[in-house]
This record gives sequence, C-alpha cells and structure tokens, in this order.
Amino acid sequence: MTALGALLPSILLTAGVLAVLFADAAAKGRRPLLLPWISGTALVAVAAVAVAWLAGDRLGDRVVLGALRMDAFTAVLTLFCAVAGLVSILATLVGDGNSRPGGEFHALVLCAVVGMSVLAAAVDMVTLYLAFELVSITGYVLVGMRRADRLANEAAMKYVLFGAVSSGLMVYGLSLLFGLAGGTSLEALRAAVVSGASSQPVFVAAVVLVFAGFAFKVSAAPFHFWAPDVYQGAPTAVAGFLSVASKAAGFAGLVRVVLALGAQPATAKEPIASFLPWGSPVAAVLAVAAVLTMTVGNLAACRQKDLKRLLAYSSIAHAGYMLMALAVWTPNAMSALVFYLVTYLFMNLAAFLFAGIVVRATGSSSIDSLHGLGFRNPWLAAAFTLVMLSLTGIPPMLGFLGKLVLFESVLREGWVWFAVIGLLNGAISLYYYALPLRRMYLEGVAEGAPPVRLAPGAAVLAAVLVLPVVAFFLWWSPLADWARTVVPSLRIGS
Amino acid sequence: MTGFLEHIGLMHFLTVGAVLFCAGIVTVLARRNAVGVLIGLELVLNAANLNLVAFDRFGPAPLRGSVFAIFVLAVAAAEAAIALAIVLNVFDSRDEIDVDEVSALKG
Amino acid sequence: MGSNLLTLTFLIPLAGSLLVLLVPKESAGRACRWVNLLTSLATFGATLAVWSGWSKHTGGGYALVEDAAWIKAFSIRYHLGVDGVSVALLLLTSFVSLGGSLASWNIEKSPKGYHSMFLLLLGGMIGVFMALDMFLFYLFWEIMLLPMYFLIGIWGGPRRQYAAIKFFLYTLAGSVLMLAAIVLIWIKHGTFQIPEIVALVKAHGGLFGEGAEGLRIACFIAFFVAFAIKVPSFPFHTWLPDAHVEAPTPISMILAGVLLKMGGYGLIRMAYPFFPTAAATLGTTIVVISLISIVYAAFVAMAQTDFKKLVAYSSVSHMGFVTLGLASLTPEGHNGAMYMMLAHGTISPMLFMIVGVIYERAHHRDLDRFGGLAWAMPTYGVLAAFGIFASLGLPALSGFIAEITVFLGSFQSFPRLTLVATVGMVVTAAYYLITLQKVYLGDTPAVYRDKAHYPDVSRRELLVLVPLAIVTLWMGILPDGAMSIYRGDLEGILEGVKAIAGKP
Amino acid sequence: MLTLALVVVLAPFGGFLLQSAFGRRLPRQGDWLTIATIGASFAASCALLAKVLGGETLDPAVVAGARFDWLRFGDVVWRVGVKVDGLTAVMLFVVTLVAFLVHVFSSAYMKGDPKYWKFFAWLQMFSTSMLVLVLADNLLVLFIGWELVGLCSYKLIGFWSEKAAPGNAARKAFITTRIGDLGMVAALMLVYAQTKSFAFEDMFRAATTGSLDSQTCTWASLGLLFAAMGKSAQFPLHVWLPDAMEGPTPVSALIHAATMVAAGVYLVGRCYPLFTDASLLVVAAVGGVTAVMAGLIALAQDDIKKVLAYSTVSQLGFMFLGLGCKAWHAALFHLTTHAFFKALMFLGSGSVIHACHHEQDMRRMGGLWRKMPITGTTFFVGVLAIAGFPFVTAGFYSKDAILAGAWHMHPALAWVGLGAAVLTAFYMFRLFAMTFLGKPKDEHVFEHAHESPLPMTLPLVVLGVLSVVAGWDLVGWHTKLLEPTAAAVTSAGSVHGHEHSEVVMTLAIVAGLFGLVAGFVLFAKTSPARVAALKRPFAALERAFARKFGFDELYRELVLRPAYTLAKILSWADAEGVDGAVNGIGRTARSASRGSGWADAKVVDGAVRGTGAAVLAGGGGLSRLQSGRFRTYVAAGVVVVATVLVVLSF
Repeated sequence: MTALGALLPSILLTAGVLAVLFADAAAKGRRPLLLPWISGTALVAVAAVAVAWLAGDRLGDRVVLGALRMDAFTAVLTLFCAVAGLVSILATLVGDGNSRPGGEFHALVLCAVVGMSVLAAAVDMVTLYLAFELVSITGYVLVGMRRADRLANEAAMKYVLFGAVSSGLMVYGLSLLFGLAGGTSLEALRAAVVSGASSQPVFVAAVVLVFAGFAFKVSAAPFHFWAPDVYQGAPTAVAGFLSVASKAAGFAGLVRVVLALGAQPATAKEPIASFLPWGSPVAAVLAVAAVLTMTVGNLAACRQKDLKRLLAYSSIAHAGYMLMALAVWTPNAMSALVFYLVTYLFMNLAAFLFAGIVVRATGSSSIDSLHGLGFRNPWLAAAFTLVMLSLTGIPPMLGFLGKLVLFESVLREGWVWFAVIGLLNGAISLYYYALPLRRMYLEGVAEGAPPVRLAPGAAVLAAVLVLPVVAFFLWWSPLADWARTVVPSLRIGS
Repeated sequence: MTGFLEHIGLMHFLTVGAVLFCAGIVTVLARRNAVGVLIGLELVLNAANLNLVAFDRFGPAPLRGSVFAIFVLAVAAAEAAIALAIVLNVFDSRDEIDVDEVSALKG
Repeated sequence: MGSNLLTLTFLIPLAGSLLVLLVPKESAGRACRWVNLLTSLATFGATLAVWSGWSKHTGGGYALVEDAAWIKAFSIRYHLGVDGVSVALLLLTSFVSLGGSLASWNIEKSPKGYHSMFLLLLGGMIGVFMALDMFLFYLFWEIMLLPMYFLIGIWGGPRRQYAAIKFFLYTLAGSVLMLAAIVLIWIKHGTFQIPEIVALVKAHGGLFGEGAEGLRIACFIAFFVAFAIKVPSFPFHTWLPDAHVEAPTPISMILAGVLLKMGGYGLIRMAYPFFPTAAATLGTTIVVISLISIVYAAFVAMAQTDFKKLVAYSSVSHMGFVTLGLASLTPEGHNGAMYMMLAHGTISPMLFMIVGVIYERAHHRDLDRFGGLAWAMPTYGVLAAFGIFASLGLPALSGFIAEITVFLGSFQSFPRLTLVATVGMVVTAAYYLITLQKVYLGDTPAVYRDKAHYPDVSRRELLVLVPLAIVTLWMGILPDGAMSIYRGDLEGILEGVKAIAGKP
Repeated sequence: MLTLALVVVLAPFGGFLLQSAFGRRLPRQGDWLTIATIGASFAASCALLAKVLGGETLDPAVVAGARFDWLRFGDVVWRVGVKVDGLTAVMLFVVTLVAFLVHVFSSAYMKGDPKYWKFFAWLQMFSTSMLVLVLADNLLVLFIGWELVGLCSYKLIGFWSEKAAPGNAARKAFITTRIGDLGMVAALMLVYAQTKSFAFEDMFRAATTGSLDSQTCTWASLGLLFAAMGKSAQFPLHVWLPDAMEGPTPVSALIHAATMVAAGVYLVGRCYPLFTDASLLVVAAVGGVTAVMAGLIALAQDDIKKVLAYSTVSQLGFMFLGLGCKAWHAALFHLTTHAFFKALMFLGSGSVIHACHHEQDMRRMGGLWRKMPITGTTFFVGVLAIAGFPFVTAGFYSKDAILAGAWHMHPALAWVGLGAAVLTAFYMFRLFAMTFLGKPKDEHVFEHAHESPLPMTLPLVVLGVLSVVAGWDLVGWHTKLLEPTAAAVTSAGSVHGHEHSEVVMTLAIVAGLFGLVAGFVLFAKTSPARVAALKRPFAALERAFARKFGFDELYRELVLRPAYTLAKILSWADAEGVDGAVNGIGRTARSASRGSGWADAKVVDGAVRGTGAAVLAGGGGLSRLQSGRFRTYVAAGVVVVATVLVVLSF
C-alpha cells in the first residue's frame, strides 16, 4: 500500500471539491443541476476505493507517512462516512431547507468526509488534531449555511463556540500528552504508558482533557449540550450528517486514542458481576461517561415536543450505548462497536430523512405535526414506525441486532449490572420513540387533513434506507461474521 | 527566592502554560460577548502552544512540538475566522451577540 | 422429522395478516372479516393437526421437531417443537382466537388494519408456544407486542393511548431483563436451545458452574420478573386493568385468554427447569406474592364500579393460583396451575364477551346503572350467570377443579400460607354475586326493557359464548380429558426440577 | 343395586335437563314430568331400602362399575364412586320422599307463577345434587354435591329475585355457606396431604390405624364441623336461615326442613371416625348452645315461617348435641323423624299462607282450625311429634334417645337438652294456638280462609302418618339400617344403642307435657291482654330475642363494613398506590424542579403515569440545565471535568 494509494480517497474528494467550485463559478449564479452529480460521483468513487481495500487484503495494516494506519478499521469508516455524506446530500434535495444548495454546500460535505477518513486512520497527534478540526469547522459552516434563518445562526454560533472551547481543551491535553510521550505519534504515547507514564498525575489530567474534546464530537455527556440546539437549528439533512458521520469519526478517533492510552485492557478483576470495572482510569472515565450519556439522552428525550430535538437526544443516548462498548474495551467489544455503528447509520439517517420530509411537508418540526400521518400516508408512517422501533431495539429490526451484539460483548466481560442499566435504558427509550407513533396512529385523523405527498426521489431514498433496517435480519450472520474480521486489524491487546 | 529564578526549567514554562490555560477558560466563562469568548479561546490555544514548544525545547524529540504548534496556530486562525463570520451573521439577524441572550433554542 | 407442520401453523396467520392488507379498499369492511375468520379457522385446524401429530409421536422429548441452523455467528437455530404443555396451550390459543375473530365482526374503524394486526398477533402467540430456541422465543415474544400496542392504541376506549404504552413498556422492560439472562446463558454455555440447557442443568446440577449461585438467583429473578409481568403477579399487575378496560372486547378476550398464559408457560418451560435451586430458595417469596395477588386482587375487584375492570382484577386473582401452584413443586400443584391456565383461558374470554355484549348495547360499563338484565334478555342472563358461577369456582365447572388441585398441591408444601389463599374463595364469591345481583337481578329499569335497543344475544354472539361454555362444562365434569394432554410432559419437567432442587 | 342407585340420581337430573330445556312449552309447564321423575327416584330409593333391609349393601370397592378413575396425578389416582349402606338408604328414602311430596305440594301452591316451569327445574336440580351428596363414596364428590346444593338453594331462595329482598337473602345464604365451605376445603387439604385419597374407607382406615395423627384428625374434623355449621345454620353461622324464608314456602319445606340443613348432620355422621373426643365435645357444645338460643329466638317471632325456621335450627342443635355425646344412632334417628314432622309443619304453614292470601303474620290469624280441618289436625300431629308427646309420636322416641345419650355422657348436657325440649314444646304450641285456636283476630283473613285443595292436603296427611309411625321401629328399620352403619362408623363401642334410662324418659315426658300445657294455658285460654301483661317484665329480653341477639348487626359491623372499606382502600391504593408510589417519587422530584415552570398538565396527562412520571421528573431537572444559554453549557462541562480531575487524582 503506497502512500499515494493511502491518500487516494482524499485526493478524489479534493478533486471533487475543486470540480464543484469550478462548476458553481462557471454557472454564474444559476444553480446547475450538475453539482449533486459531481459530489455524488466523488463520494461513490471513494466508497468504491474503500470497498476495494476491504475486499482485497492490500491494506497490510501498515502505517503510511508516519501518520495514517491503513487497516480494515480505516477502510470501514471511510466507506461509512462516504455513504453518510452521499445520503445527506440526497436528503437535502428532498428534505427541508434550501433544496438546491450552492456549490459551497457540496464542497463542505466533501471536505468533511476527507477529514473523517483521515481522522479514522490517524495514529499521529498532529494528524488527529488537524482531521478533528477539519470535520468540526466544516460542520460549523454547514449548520450556519442558511444565513437568513435566525435559528440556524444561533445554532451555528453555539456550535462554533462550544466546539472551539472543547477542541481547546483537547489540544491542551494533547500538548501534555506530547510532553509525556516525547513524540507526537500514538505509538510513542503507547510506549510511554506501558513504561509507567500513566502513574504520573498529569497523565490523568491529560486523558480527561482529551476526552473532553472527543466527548464534544460524539455528543457524550457532559459535553452534549450543543447537540439538541444545533440539530433543531440546522437543516435536517445536515443534522443527520452530523449525528451519523461526525459522531462515527469521533468514535474512530477515540478508539485510536484509547488504544494508545489504555495499554492494558480493562478486564474486570473478578470474573462475574463486578459492578465498578475499575480496570484502569481510562475504563472508569468511559464507563461513567457512558451511563451518564445514556441516562441523560433517554430522560431528556421523554419530554421533547420537537421531532428534531427528540432525535438529537436519541442520538445522544445511542452515543451512550456505544461508549459502553469502548469502556469494556475488548476485541469483541470493538467489533460490536463497529457493527452498532453500521446499524446506527441506517436507522439514524432514515429517521432524519423522514424528519426532513415531514418538516418539508408540514412546515413545522414539532411532533404534533405528525398528527394522523398513519392514515394520511400509510407507507411513510409504516416506514417511520419501523425505524422508530428499530431505534428502540425491538426485534426483528436491525437495531435489536446491534444492541444484542453490543450487550453480548459487555456481558461477556461479566459487567452484568452495567449491561442491565443499558438494557433498561433501552426499554425506557420506547416511551419517547412511541410518541411519534402515538401522533401518527393512535389519535385518529382530523377530518380534512391533507394527505402527505411523498416525492418519488424521497420515496426511493427512504426505501433504500429502510430496507436494510428490516431485511438485514435475514442475512444477519454474514454481517456479524464480517464485523468480527475488523477486530484483528486493530492490533488490540498486543 | 533567587534559586527559583536561577535557571529557567521546563516546570516554569508549564506553570505559565497552566496559568494561561486557566485564564483562557475563565475568560470564556466570564465574557458575555461572543468575541470575548473567542479571545478566551485564543488564550487556551496559545497555552497549548506554549506547552508544546516548551516540551520541544527540553524534550528529546527533534522539533516535532514546534511543528505541532505551528499547525495549532493555523487551525486557530481558521477557526477564529469562521467563528467571527458566524457571529457576524448572528449580529445581522439579532443586533446583539450577547451569548446569554441568544437562547431561543432550549428545553 | 421432516414434517414442517409447525412452521405452517404459525405461517398461516402471518400470511392471512398480509392477505388482509391486499383486500380492495371499498369492500374492506366485509371482506377482511371473512379473511380473518377463515384464517383463524385454518389455524385452528392446523393446531388440531399438530395435536394429532403430537399424539402419534412416541418416545420422550418434543414432537414434530424442526431444527435448522439460522445464525451461525451466535449458534442460533430455527428450532421448533411441541410437547404436551405447548399442544394444550396452542389449542387454547387458536380456540380463543377463533372466538375473538367472531367477536370482532363489526369493527368499523379501518378494518383492514385491525384484522391484519389481529392475525399478526395470532401468529406471534402461536410462535411463542412452539419455539425451542430461546432467541426465537424472544423474537416471537416481541413480535406479539407490536400488534397488541396498536390494537389497544387505535381501536381502544377513551384512555387507550395511556393503556397501550403502559402495556408495551411493562412487557418490554420485563423482556429486556429476560434478554440479559438469555444472553448470559449463551455466553456461559454457548447455546440458546432449551432442551440442551435443560440437559446441562440435569448434568451439572445447575448452570454457570459451582460458585455462581448468586448469578443463578439473579437470572431466575430476571426470568421470573419478565414472566410475572405477563401473568401478572401482584407488584407488576397495574397494567392489566388499564389494558383490559381500554381494549376492544375481542382483544380483551385474547389478552385474558392467551397472553396471560404466556407468563405461566414461560415459568414452566424456562424459569423453573433452568434454575431449580434458585426456584426452591425463592419458593416462599413466590408463594407470598401469589397469595397477595389472589386475596388483594379479589378485594380490589370488590370495590370496582366498572364491570370490565372487575373482571380484569378477577383475572389477576385467578392467575395468582398459577404461580401458587408452580411454586409448590408438587404434581397436584403443577397440574393444577396448568389446569387453571386452561380453565381461566376459556372462562375469562367468555366473561369479557359477556361484558362486551352489554357494552355494545348500553355503551357504558357502570355496574350501578345496570339492573334486571336477566329478565330483559333471558338467554344472555343465563349465559352470564353460567360465566359468573364458572369463574366463582363452582364444582362441575373447570374453575373448581383447578382451584382444588392447586390448593391440594400447595398445601403439601406451604400449609399455613395456603389457608390464607382460601379466603380468596369467599371474597371472589362475594364480589361476583354482588355483581350478578346488581346487573342481572333486581327490577329492570325501563331503559333496558325496550327490545329495539336491548335485543337478546344474537346468533353470532351465541356462536362465541356457547362453545366456551361447553368446554368449561366438559373440563369441569371430565377433567382427565384435558389434563391427559399435558400431564405426562408436565410431570416430566417437574421431576427434573425436583431432582435438582432437592425438594422432598 | 348399582342400577337402582343410578336411577335414584339420574332420574331427577334428566328431569332437570328436560324441564329447563322444554319446560315452558310442555303442557302444564312440565310439572307432571318433574313429579314423575322424582316419583321414579322415590320408588327406586324404596327398592334400595328394601334391599338394604334385606342385608345387601353396595360397597364400591367390591361392586364392578361402582367406581371409576376420575383424575390421576403422578402415582395418585382420584377414584369416584357410588356407595350405599344403611345410612345412605335412610337418607335416600327421606330426601326423595320429602322432595316428591314438595313437588306435589308446589304444583298447587305455585300455580299461576310466571316462572312456574323454572321452579320445578331447579327443584329437580336440587334433588339431584342432594342425592349426589348422599350417594358419594368420597369426600370430594360429597363436597361437589355440597356446593351444588348451595347453588340450587341460592337459585330457589332467590326465585322471586325481581324484588331486592329475596336476592339479598339468596346472596347472604350462598356467602355464609361458602364461608363454612372454607372449613371443608381445609379438611380436604389436611386429609389429602397425608392419605393422598378422599375415599371414606381410606380415610377411616388411616384415622383408625393412626397414620392420620390425632392432631390432624381433630383439625380436619373441626373443619368439617365448621362446614356443617354453615350448611345447617348452627350457632355462629345461622344468620342466613331466617332470611332464606324469603323463598317460596315449598322451598323452605324441602331445603330448610328436610334436606339441605340435614346435610350438615349427615356429613358429621358420615365422617364420624375422624372426630376425636376433643372435636366431639365442640360438636356437643355447638349443638347445645344452638338448641337453646334458637329456641329462645323462635319464642319471640311472629312470622309463622320464621318460627319454623328457628325451630329447625334448634332441632339441628339437638342432633349435633346427640352426635357430640356419641349418641350417633339417636342423632341420625332424630334426623329422619324431624325431617317428616318439620316438612309437615312447613307445608302446613304453606297451606295456611296460601289460604290466607299470602298472609304470614300469626297475629292476624286465629281460629283457622274450623276453616281448615285437615291442615289443622295434621299440623297438630306435627306439633305433638316435635314436642315429643310420649309414646305416640316418633319425635318422642328420637328425642328421648338423644337425651339418654346426653345423660350418659354428662348430666349437664342432658339438662340443656331438656331445657331446649321445654322451649320447643312451648313455642310450637304458641304457634299452633295463635294460628288455629282462639278467636280469629282479623275478620278479612278469617272469612277468606278455606281448606287447601287435595294436592296440598294429601302430602300433609302422608307426613302426618309418617311422623307417628316412624318412631315405632315398625319394620325394625333402626336395628337393620342404623345399627350396622353405627357399628362400622363409630370406633370403640362408645355408642350404646337403644337402652332407655327410665329417669331420662320420665324427665323428657314431663318436659314435653309441661311445655304443651303452658302453651295451651297461655295462648289458647287466657285473653291476649293478660298475656301482654305477663310478658311486660320480659320485654327487654323479648326484644333481644326478636332481633336474633343482634347477630346480623354484629356481622355487618365486624365483617361486611370492614371488608367493603378494605376493598375501597385497596382499590384506591391499586389505582394510586402501585402506580402512585412511583408516581409519588415523580411528583416530589418534579416539585423539586418547580423552578423551571415546566410541569404543564398536558404533559403529565400524556406521560405514562407510573415509571413515566419519575422518568419525566428526571428529564425535567435536566431540561433546566438545557437552558439554551451557551455559558451554562460550558460551565456544566468544565465543572464535570474539574470534579473528575479531583476524584481521579486521589
């Protein structure tokens, strides 16, 4: 795997960005239809490259240019982010907000995907920080895209200020880690940790500060406050993109860092039913953060009256479940995390797509606007119900499989109480996932309510996203086996 | 007291860095004006830069810290630009950028 | 064994559920009803075939077994099989659902949705009783929740949303605990198959190896809570009155007739055989819980003014016998508990249908506003009296046999506590007779006299009520007929549990 | 033998099925059909009686087909069968005879009632369940018959349940007997736990050979006694019998004179080996107390049927006294004789009520003997029999046997018996005098009265003859029927058959005559004014007797009211409590977060009341943090980071 090969996705995307900007400039003010096609092809090409990497074993798990580790994990996440970008662009065409955005929108999305794929591969602090910032900055602009919309502006401002402060904390933490490790590469950091650097008090401070940055990115408590406001303010498709792609990239970076920091795996001391898995300070922080995030996400979501805020809190809750896998931090848990991310991709994007369609059709994103949808557009309502139930984790939908794999990995480590808390949180989440169901079906339909039309394009996109949510159940074992192949490539537990 | 100032070591830089960091965080929290927050943010980032350069000077690695610091500077500049642009937008639509007033989205 | 009769049995309702959706819009009302009825009939026929197939099966273990690998990564198998206990409950399910589909004859509000959900529910229920792979069991268990939520939520009474979500949340919270226990068993022993796990328990005297008694008790509690919510036992019963009061009549019939039995079936099939030692240690607590369910629910029923809520609380009281019987670990106790499930499974749908008949005419269920219905609607009066006395536990009807056998069984293990339960018999007699007098005897207010609004039971309603009455009578006079279906296997399971639980 | 027994039971059952199915459409609404079936049953029981007199008995263990396996549990098999011995034969004869006569009587008495056919259907079902109870060879089938008898009495007492009073009376009867039945269930459980079988011979063999320890036997027998007290309306559980008079008079005659109430005595008689000395003492005590108490209450009643009802309770007390004093044979003998003359008097009172246009208050009757000679004379025979008029009436022999037994056991018990005998004679004659003798008190009632038609008077005559003849041991039926069962049933030969102790006999004669004469003097001869004057000092006492010692009020305060309030509290607790507990936490947490002004009623309503409310409260607290202001967000983040730092550094 040559350096050029490793950078192929970034090169393709950058080419895409330039092409989009030129096309937009050439079109002199008229929004050409060409733009989505260009960005689409770039993303599809990247996806193809990622699949090629996965298919062939040309990755070789080697570190390229001293900064990027080309392994199955990177390939999976690059593919993941490319698909997320593609779906978000298509969702914008059918969703609310400016349905035919200018060239900058496409450019920004492509840049964000570049940042995400690099972040997934980064094994050097500098690259990690740069990719992290690239994803954040493109995110700030995407949220604030519609200059006329007061709420979008407010959301963008909060997002940029909160993001900036968190990344400030992170970079300060990284600087301390740089001091400890004596080098910017995570490999050096790992060596320092193994040789006892973790006993120094400053190491703990550094770890916590770095986690602050990543907590912001994956919207884990206590740095989740920005998410509900930003998701509500931003156009729904962008919110979807943030909730899926940037969160996945955040987790990827977190996995790389945890790999280096928590040298010895956090296996619980006595085998069964240990409550506080104080394997190592890293695991402790992650475990507490996971429970906090889950509970905050679920509790706050129950009282929401706005659909987008509800989905925001739901994505926070899901971040909590994923953090659980990180806290357990065994090879099995890592593959469970990847598997959960994939299921999460389809469910969340579908949910935000439907939210966008509803907001576009009814003009408001409050849950009440779903009133009687079950009777006004049965297919849309049925699809939305399936996605909602999948997010709760009801079999036979895909969400249940994600949860099952996740909790199996947690239980395997004997953290029974930890898993029970997670499962009960999942059960409570039914309450707010059922709120839209209630509006759509249980309240009957007011006479004369106009049927909700679904644009053909939106219908196709919805089908593409919902189909796997239900159908994957049948070919489930290939997916589960494949998730397990990713683990060895992470060289965990060496 | 003189012993302390005899030879400026790594610890001195780190303490200055820490002080700078705390000042930055306090400014972020205290300032009601968005631009004030950004200033606080710059302090935090520069504290990190100070640490990096200090470690580079006293640490074994050849100049990696300084390279990192330069990148941080560049990113800080980009971030500040974007932040100011967004704040400008908010100013256009609300005529004030008081961080506490801008709270329509809540609950 | 090659025969895929079992798959067919649970596919028929699912197919019916899809078929109903394809019915053309304009003739939706009438056509769906017939599709529903025909599918329920076909399912009933299929369960009869399963019964005969099972009876021809010689040798121990499960009959008509279908076993195919499904998800290799988690060693989950598509494993179906039936034994005496499942056959009895399958027959009950399809029989009560047949009555239910007849009772849902005049549902006007979006009938297509109703009948398709109805058949999906039927498919889920049938699947639960024949799944031998715990994952598949859990899958059917959850599949059954969704249609129930919509059936109560959309076609229910005024507070239907609250009742529907409460039902869904209670059951889901319980089943999530069960999932944790199932996965733990899978992690420790690598299998989801019920027969294999029971064999493991028999071989090692308990799952999870030596020092893990704490975990065994925890898992037993997880299973017990999940099933106790379904039974429902005392602390977890508050969802039942709401669900019953708000659910439409046919759904109340199925909820009371079949859904409550899944809790009992789960206890018999999984909770007790998997953790016999834990079941023995927690025996007294379970008996106390059952006693509270029986006596407490009877007293609460006495104070109800809504007819349906009264019958709902009486269901809680009667199902208390099931947990009491199972906890006693005696042949009489176990047989009695299973018999109470079958008896209650036929009597309570009849009672709910009776409430439904008068609700359809009077559009209210307030006991104090009724009076002298027996004189206004004679046949209805007779059937109602029959149902009330059957539920009262009058001899020559199935309720009595079940109660007596459970009492005899549980007296051998918990003498003093069982005496407390007998008080329940008197309180049950009291509130049922008070209701009989308030609603059916005494002078008939003028409003109920005019034949136009209050006709006697129609032929369709009779077609639902009379078969249930006949079964109750047959099970009362010749109980051995019904008991012989499940006795062999049930006592086999009990021997297994007692051998390890160390009970005398 | 077996076929005869089956005919006895299945004839009325067939009658019930046919009558309830086609009764309405049959000519004369099917009363002839039911009379025929009960007649057939009576004939069969006579044939059985003859066979048993000839020494044959039907032992289910021996006779094929007399028993079949009903239910199996593991290795335990529940066998159900038919058993006929001396006791059964006697009971069959009594029950079928009285039932037959009541059917004939009701064909006239109930004429014109809109639900005429339904009455006969339930009479048939009642007879069937009574016969099942008597023919059962094990305690479980006896219990099944027992409860079915309870059901039929509920239906018959509540026959006119359009009116509220009969409905309440029927419910009261069913529930009180049901409370009694708890004792039976307890006994069943106790015995089954050890012997794993209900058949009488297994139980008795276990009791005698000691595998059933005496402690269990005592408790089991007390349970059976409690059930018998419920059914035979003995002392604490007697409240339902007087109210049961709301039912039609033939029902009172059949149920509350001859059959149902006697079932209690039959139960104790049949399960006698289970009774240890301790429990026998209790039986005697209950019997004695009831006899006296009921007698006193009967004294103060003015409704003809209520007097008879209390007299039945008193006579049953007598029988229990006999059983308690090991005078098993005497008690059962009294049971049969009592059935005859009590049925006679009930039907007599029925014919009086029918004649006086449904007037039941004795104070408005009087001098009816002249207008209704046959009823009058037969009633007089009944009064003499119950008072134990020496040598002529059957009542004398049976009561004397009980008193002898009591004397043998303990003189005090005999004196109680004698006191009750005096009371019985006194109030019975009072009843007779007020209705049939003296001047008519109400002209309208008097001239309306007329002799009842033949179907009503014929049963009276038959019963009259029987209540005389039954005492004479005509065909030696004591020796042939009761003795063998007595020997088989009672353990150590504690029962001394028929020997008379002269002292007791004379005392009994004196008591009987004294009661009759006092009654005659007071009520026939002296003017009502003097009687009122005489009674004044006892006014307070009389009022107490009239209100049945206040037992109804006692139960209402002690049992019914607390039960209803408990029900109300629990129901509130259930709706609020179990949900409310969690809901309460929710409410307190929410009030804590009152500051955010968040809790609007709509959201609370929409929420799931139980767990949901708590969850929402938690959410409420969190939402205050989500204030939309940037600085709160950062402050929260920094605070948490700081605390984690502090915690981890230690």
